[in-house]
Amino acid sequence: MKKKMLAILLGAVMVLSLAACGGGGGDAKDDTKKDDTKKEETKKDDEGGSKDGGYHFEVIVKSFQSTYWQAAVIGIDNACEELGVTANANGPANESDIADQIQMIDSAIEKKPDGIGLAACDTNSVMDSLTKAAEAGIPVVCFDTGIDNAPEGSVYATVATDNEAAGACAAENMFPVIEDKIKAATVDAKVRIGEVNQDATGLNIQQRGNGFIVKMIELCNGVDKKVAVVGNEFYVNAAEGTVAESEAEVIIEVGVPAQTTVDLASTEAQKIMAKDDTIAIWGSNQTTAEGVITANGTLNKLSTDPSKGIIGAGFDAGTPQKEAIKNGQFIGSVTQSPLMMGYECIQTLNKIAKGESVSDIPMDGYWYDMENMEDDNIKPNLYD
Amino acid sequence: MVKKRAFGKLKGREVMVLGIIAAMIILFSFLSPTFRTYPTLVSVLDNSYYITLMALGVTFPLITGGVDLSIGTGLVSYALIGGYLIVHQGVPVGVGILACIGMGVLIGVFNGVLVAVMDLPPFLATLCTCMITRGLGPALCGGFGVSWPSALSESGAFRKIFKFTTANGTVVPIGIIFIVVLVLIMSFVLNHTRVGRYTIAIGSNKEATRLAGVNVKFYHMLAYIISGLFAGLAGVAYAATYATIYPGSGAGFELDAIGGAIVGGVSASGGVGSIIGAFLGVIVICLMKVGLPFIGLQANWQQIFTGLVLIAAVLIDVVKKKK
Amino acid sequence: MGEVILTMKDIDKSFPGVHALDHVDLEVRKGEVLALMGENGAGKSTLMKVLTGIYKKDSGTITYEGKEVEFKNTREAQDAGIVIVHQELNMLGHLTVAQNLFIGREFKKGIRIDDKKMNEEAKKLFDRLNVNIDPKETMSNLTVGKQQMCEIAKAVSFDAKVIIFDEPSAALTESEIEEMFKIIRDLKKKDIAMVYISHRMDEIKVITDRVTVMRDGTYVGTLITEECTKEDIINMMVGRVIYEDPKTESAVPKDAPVVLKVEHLNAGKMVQDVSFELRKGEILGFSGLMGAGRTETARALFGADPKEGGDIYVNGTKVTINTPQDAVDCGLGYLSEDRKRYGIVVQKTVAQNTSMAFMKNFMKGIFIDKKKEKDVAREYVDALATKTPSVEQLVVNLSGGNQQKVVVAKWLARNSDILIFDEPTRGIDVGAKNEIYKLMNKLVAEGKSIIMISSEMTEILRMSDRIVVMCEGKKTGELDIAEATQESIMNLATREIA
Amino acid sequence: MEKIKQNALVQKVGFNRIVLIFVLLLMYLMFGLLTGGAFFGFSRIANALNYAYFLGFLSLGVTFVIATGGIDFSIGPVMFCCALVSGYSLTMYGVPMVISLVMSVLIGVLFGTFNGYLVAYWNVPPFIVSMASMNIAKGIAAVFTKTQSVSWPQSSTEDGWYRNFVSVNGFPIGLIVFLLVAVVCAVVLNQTKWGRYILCLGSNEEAVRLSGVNVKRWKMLAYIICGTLVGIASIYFVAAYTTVQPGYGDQYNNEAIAGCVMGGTSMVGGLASISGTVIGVFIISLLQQGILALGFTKEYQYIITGLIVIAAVYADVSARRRKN
Repeated sequence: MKKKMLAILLGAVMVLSLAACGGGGGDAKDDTKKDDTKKEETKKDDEGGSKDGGYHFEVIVKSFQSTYWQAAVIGIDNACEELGVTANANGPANESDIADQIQMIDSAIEKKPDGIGLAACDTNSVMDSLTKAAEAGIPVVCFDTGIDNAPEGSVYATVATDNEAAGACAAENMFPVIEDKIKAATVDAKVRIGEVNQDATGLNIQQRGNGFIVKMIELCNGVDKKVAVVGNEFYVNAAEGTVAESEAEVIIEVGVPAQTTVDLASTEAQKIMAKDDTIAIWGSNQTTAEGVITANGTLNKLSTDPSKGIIGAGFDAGTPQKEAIKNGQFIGSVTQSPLMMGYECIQTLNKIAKGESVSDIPMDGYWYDMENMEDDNIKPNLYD
Repeated sequence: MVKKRAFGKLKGREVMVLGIIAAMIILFSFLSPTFRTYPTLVSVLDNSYYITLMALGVTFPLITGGVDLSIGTGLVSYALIGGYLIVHQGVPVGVGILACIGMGVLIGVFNGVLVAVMDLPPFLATLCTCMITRGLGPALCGGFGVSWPSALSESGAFRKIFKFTTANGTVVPIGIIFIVVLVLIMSFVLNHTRVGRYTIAIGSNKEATRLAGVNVKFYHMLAYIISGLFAGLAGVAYAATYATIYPGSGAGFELDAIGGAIVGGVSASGGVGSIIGAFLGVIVICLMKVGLPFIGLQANWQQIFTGLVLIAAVLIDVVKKKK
Repeated sequence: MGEVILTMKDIDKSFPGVHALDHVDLEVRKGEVLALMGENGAGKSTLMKVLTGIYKKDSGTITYEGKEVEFKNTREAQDAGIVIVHQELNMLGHLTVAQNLFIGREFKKGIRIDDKKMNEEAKKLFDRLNVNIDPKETMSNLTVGKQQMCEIAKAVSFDAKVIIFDEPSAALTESEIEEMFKIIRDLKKKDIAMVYISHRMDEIKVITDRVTVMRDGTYVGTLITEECTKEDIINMMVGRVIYEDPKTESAVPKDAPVVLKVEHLNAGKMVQDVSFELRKGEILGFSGLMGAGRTETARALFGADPKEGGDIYVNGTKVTINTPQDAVDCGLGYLSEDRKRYGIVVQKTVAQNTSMAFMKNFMKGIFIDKKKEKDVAREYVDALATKTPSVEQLVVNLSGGNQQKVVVAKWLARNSDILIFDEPTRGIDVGAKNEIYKLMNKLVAEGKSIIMISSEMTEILRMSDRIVVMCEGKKTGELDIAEATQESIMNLATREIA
Repeated sequence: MEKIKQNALVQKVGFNRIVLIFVLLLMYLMFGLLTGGAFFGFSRIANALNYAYFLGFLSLGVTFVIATGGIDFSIGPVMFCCALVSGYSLTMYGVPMVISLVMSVLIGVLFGTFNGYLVAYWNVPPFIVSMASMNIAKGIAAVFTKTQSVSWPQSSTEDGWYRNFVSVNGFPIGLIVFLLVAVVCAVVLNQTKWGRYILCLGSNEEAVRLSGVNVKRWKMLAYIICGTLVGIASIYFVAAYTTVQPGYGDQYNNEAIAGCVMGGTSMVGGLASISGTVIGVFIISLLQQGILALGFTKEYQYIITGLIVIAAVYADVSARRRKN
């Protein structure tokens, strides 16, 4: 009897849940289509017959977590609409779900698309999958994150931000504001610059964090100040041209939360901002920048005026950061162009599919602040 | 007896946890000058709101001898849905908040049905709900993160429930008042109403409670509904404290809350526990979360310490029982 | 004799595969105590469960106070005035006495529970029943006897017209039973009808007015207690005479070697300075009231609970026993009173339970020799006459007596020479009891030695060669069976209390 | 139905397992049809398998713990901790590959011993121990690696031979290893003293103790076996996915426990089936692959897995209730 029960129940549930998956999933697919690929559909109806149309690409992003990727998907849609191609975007639930992403890539290869656009969560773990893609003859275009040492013939082009330059860009724009304070610093009256970095995991994230530190050291050395880097050991070890903490006039403190969540990031930010000698702080991605803003909710120390408080800056966009800039908590932030990267990714894929030759497209990080936020070349990249 | 009178209605365990809290504050203040400032206090509180709310709720299933593992991923999921309605569907903030709490209650009912009516082991049942809620929020909202309206915007007034900034920039953590009121209410519910009485009774001896003519299924279910309700409230608190809700996060939040409750003397085998204790336990966890970085330890040490403290808290009980 | 308050007529109830109640009749009158007797499985509890709405009857009628009734659950029965005092204590250890008494029907002030009033009411109730219990005490801090009193008080507090006692004395000391009887007599005067389910013949004779006997789900008959003898009742229960007289002299020769010597054993309050000897081929009875420390002594001896001091000699050699493992290595075996909790692994087979204490003997290299396991188990099934379809039967499906035999087999398979039987026949029906007695006699005849803990005076007097009596954790005396009488044992068992 | 159950072969294999296999095939067929046949290819199966091994080892491990009536949901983070600490030693301190692999397993054993010791000798509830060691594992991993992710060597490099554990030129070595280990687990659980005691104490610990068995040791052993398998799982994880990040790994707890429970291992202890766990794991990973192939996001997999496990547990619970 027991077993009969089990049999019937299990069987029924499998069937039901699969049916639900089919049905419910269908709804969801409709939803995503409505959101993401509606235009693509209509476009296809209009120009279905156009010669260069009809390709299908699979795009795999790092996750759908942050609105950053929302912007990228819009860019992808725009390109699809223009070119009359279709693209299906998918991504793991979390930027850390490396394993899930690899399964998605393999799954995408199985579907034999005309090309794959990839923003890899982790550059090393995708190697085998890239080899598979190369063997299957499916071109891959990397966007957002470049992959060094990719297997021969797999990655055709890379559309990515130079993260080192983007990090340096933040340092360059921050330095003039706090220059006076740095100049006034002595060994006995040190000043502290904080950096809250997302976990020191991905190569691009490390590059970004280091880019800031290297540039800042360079600028400080330029005004004859010695710098020490403290905090997370990875960045401490990676930094060159530094001195011991006791000898330095300027300290760069790097905080890395145990996980990239807003609550942990804000704790790290609080720790740094609570110190009296802190003059500036930078959040290296959307989450950590929001962590800085959250911390300020309690401390109320951020200001655009160095004499009144701590100078804050961020990275990427999103509503909280845009508002922080508008109401004078952040002096500015660095944005990448997720929208353009998504757009260029599809453009490149399309060119490859048509047999045209392609090359890497480096994307810039743009500094934006209250003044240029509404500018035409900036505004589209400032997603909510 | 003297001790009892001195601390009013507090039990031995609660006094002990209070002592630990005091010791921790003294230690942290001693080691880090920046710790002993007003803003730090506020930030400890800021970090504690959503965990406390979860702990208040999850104490009920714990006392029935069960557990609710779905609250962590649940709260993110509810906040996501609430935020989605506000930001993308344009509903008023109040409705969004209600939706957030309502989702919590709904999942609470679901858990309750699984555990009380279908008689599934609570651990496994809520583990499944944990998976379901993890998928539910992103599935309903298209998988993107959502930022609830900020404190400065017009519709961001709800954030002021927890934190109020005066004209001269001083931050008043009025959320603590809100929390204390809830602690008192739930303490009353647990100790002086039927709901609480039967919750303890179920944790003590479910069969006997049933034979006493109590509608055990209903009250057992209610424990999970309370847990769900507070997970919903915690969702609002989380949304009010932090800028953006990211889907896929939330796993592990429940451990802070359950861990706090257990440090505060709630028994993992049911029947024993107090709301005040759970609240104090959460403060210990949050102090560690916020305090350890201040004394110069890397963020990750906090996790190791949390683990050790948890074991220590339970070992105290085990050793006491052996005597 | 009062008027009839409750009549059950032609009650029929079947479970899948079992005809539990076959047209049973029962009649209860106001102001009387009706004994309901029968072997385990005779259907007493099922009948009471049908009455109080836990089970739904298949056919038949229940007439209560002149009206036909059918209760849907215990709550409805309670409200109508029919209350059960359960065999297993239904207490909520974490709540206070008063909270337990009024669980499910708390006094309220608005939404707030009025604990103050509950305490007062509980106090009044206890005063009325003449028991001394603090309503504010946490339930788990009370002795088992006091907890049982609370159960009775709770039943009384329902303004019950019919109270059913389901083996209420199982866990009580003599003095507590006396106290309970006082309450029952009080209740009788108040015209309350009571049904008293018990296996203890002595109590039945003392407290009840009539005896209704059931057998195999059928109604056998009703006797007036005063007019019948124990033998009459037992005959009705089993259909044959099995009552045996006490042993009159020890079967063990005076010079039999001492196999176990315990000196100055100490373990907490319940075991204080206990010393005794056990000879080869002897059954050493441990008598005393509930809570005298007999089980605790056995558990401490066996290493199941920590001990504070004492020397143990097995066959003349001093041994250290700190864990059950040590004890087993010394040739001891322990058969617990609570088989399901401490004796057997119910979800495993007879063979697996038999081999459990001596896996070493059933290994072929690193693998379990399942064939040998089954063969050995089968041997013991035959030797002990265990009723089981096969050795691969799950133990959960066996009856209490047969489960006990599986535990015995486990120790025999381990070659244990010293067996501690803790309440060997508790919860076992009369027929199976006899088999266990026979088995014990056979074991000692084969040269094993047995320590038997028992609360049943007749069992002690019938089986033991020598009797150790304990009271409040201390050994108060040792009697040879030739000189032991119920009175002399009881004197020793209550020595400390006076 | 009754007749089928009486069949000697069916009895030998176990009816539950036949049902599970049937379910597995049904799902496979269904996904195959829903994806228009794309799901049927060999490479798809090989893919699915490569990613399933680590989950399989986790599930096998946790089966032992659940058999004792306990639970261990630190397995995911501990697996990451193994891979991170040994991987960091490999890449940063130049520890040889072989030693790193051994280290992975050893760290797993260490955590298993820690968990088992606390549960068995100190009577700390398994639930709490899991919570604690989950935090500790994450913390240690992050502190040791300075919060960096660790990438194990690529297959093309000299040290890449460890990936042969998964497959050599498409030949699924991993499957053979996994099934071998599963067979060993099944033998240990059903044919040896270890397994007998683990199962018995899951059913009634006190009775086993009073039979003179050192229950603490055997209980701890179950956790150690689990830890060992978690260590092996960590190798299979990096061999399939290369990179591990500190601070994560929780999500695999649920999947591993789900696979184990779905296979018929009872949460109250005493009943465990290795073959059931193996099939359970395949069902879980088939589901994962199928949902991906249908183009749905991970969220749906979470939801469906949750629902299916609820159904499986409910079937188990209601069957047992019927019996009593």
